[in-house]
Amino acid sequence: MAGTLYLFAAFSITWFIIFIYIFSISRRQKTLEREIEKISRALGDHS
Amino acid sequence: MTFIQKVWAIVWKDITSELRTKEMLLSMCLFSFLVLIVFNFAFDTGLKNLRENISGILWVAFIFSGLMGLGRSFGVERDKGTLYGLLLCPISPWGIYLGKMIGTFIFMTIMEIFTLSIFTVLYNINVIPFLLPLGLIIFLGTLGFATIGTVFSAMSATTKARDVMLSILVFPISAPMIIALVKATGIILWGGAIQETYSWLKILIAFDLVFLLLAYLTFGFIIEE
Amino acid sequence: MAQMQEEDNYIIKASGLVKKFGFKTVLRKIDLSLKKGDFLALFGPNGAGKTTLIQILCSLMRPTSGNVWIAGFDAEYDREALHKVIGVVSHNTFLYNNLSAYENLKFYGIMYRVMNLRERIEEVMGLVGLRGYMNDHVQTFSRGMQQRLSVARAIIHDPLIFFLDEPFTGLDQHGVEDFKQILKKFRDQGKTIVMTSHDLDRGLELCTQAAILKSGNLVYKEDVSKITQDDFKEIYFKLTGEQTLPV
Amino acid sequence: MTHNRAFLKIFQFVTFFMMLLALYAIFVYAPVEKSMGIVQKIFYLHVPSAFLAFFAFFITFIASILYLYRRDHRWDVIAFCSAEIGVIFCTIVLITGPIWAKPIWNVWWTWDPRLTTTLILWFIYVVYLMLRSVAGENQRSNFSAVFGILGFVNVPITFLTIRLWRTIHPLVITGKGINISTPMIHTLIIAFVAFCLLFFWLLINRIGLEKMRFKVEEIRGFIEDKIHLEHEKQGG
Repeated sequence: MAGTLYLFAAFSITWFIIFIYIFSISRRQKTLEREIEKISRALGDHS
Repeated sequence: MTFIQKVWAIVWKDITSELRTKEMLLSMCLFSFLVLIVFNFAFDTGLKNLRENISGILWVAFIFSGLMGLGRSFGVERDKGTLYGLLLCPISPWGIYLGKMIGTFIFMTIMEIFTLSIFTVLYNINVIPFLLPLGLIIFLGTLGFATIGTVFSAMSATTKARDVMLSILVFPISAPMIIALVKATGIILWGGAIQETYSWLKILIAFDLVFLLLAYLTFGFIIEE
Repeated sequence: MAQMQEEDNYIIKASGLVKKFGFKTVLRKIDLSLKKGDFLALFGPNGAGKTTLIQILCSLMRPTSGNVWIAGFDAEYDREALHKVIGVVSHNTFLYNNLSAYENLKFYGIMYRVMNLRERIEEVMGLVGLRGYMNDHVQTFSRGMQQRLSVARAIIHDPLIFFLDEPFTGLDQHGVEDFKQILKKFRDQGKTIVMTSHDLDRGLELCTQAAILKSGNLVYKEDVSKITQDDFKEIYFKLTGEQTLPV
Repeated sequence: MTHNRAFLKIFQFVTFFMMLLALYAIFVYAPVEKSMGIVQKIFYLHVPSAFLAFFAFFITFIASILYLYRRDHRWDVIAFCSAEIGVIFCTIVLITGPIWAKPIWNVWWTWDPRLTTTLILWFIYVVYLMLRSVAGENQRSNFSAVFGILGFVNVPITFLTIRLWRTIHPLVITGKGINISTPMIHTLIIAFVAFCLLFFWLLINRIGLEKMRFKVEEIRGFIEDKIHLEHEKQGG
């Protein structure tokens, strides 16, 4: 039974780390996309 | 031969400059002295197993005070603005590296001689009979430490949080060297023959050569802006 | 082919110099060529990129793109040879405080492989008027004396080309006059000089060419003989948008 | 552009599918190992992660050399992104290892050569990432490339030294030398492929992100330039 607990801990921590990383990448990507949008809108207004 | 003259000029000006104030040498020696004392409190001297830790204590003292010297090697040049003067000289980056490295090596050696004599008295270990093998190990260790340390000193001199950066750059890379040094020194202080340390000495020599070669190849990239 | 021959006459030639720090552009496509004996004064407001330009010209810094040739040496590949023919004076003296004046010059003399070093040191110390201070430590020197010693350091190997980055900074009136005398001597000897300065009056007095650097662009370059000082000042204010003389 | 997007979508789907397949293989297909029990299944996470961490640092090493040789900032970006993902996988190795070791060896940690080397490896690349954040923009790429090279060359020396220092722990040999059955090998291969796909998917995305950041900064610099020039015109 203890074995299952260890197994569960190992898998959940691994997936947790990977998902946090993927999440951080996608969040940064979103921020940049928003920025690009802002810039292109500003340029559109300008011209 | 002019190359050697130029390298020697860098060493000479570092040493002359340091001997005028003795700031760095004094603080290095004092610091290693303190490390010896603190470890004496930390590991009770009365205990029999002290001998096992003793080579570790010695190298902690050497390396920590060596770091002080390293930090100043390029740090001072940077602060006083003489670094550009040095870089403007018609000498290859490798020459600047060698000059700085030899200077650090000499300062560390002076500090180590001082520390070793204090160590003999405080820890009641007569190092005289082992002086030759011990000297060889310390030479190789100091050379390796100065080799990688000078590279990282030049790197950290331009970064933020200079001193912290220097130690965290140096320690992971010098891990194998530290293990080999502590082990080899332990064997010698235990009264072992030099033959027993051969495998460690091989690692030390390999470490020194590999990193000297890498420093030769990469130092130019570190000092260019 | 004609262009090649023309190039040969230039002792300093920089083409298409661009320097970026990260994404911040400091120099934008700068072309600069100087003939032997030219004395160029570079003016410009703070942050225009004067120091960066000088640092790239004396190959202390690598340009993001573009090339520099000094006296025929490519700054990227012949750094050592290039460093032998240039002397640099900046507001930073490059002197070691704990060493004496003589020891400082000796150090640099060895680095530049100067022959008959002892006599040469005495000569340059006389030139900058410090002959009596040979064995004094640099830290006891006043700012003006340090700057003079810095000049002595820069000329120890008798360079062909001088780069001067704000050389007047921290000098007193007397020091400035002496320094101008030294510069005049170099100019008359036919050395090539590039100087950056804040100070329009002092700069214009000596130079043969004047240029204005504005936010990384070389916006103006002209022979001094073709323009009066007042006209130049007017142009300077117009181009840089500054209201007063820079301090 | 659209071609790339489509490729990425397919790649993402395949990765996801392989991950699910790997999970199925690990929990359903692979039998429970006799001597260690169910804990042995951590092995399927641990080994591919260890390999990929090492592989990632190797990429950093090669890209660093190429950067210094070619001075093309794309190599620098690859070195950086690979090091970051390597640290992620190395962290997974260092966490799953002790979790496996505790029930099997009854200790969380031993100073076995493999373990110690991995720990030092992790440190080196954490320092690598730190160096990038503190170094000036002008020198960041050069510094990190040099450190990436020194750090990687250091790894075999460290391993040899520590092996000499701590003779190989007998438990590791029993741990590695278990008689692996065919379904276990199949599972390991599937997990391996899945993790490799995950790694490359992360790497592509991370590099894409870095490129995008470059683009945005470039545009920003360009606009600032324009504003500057316009201002200049008005001034003059």
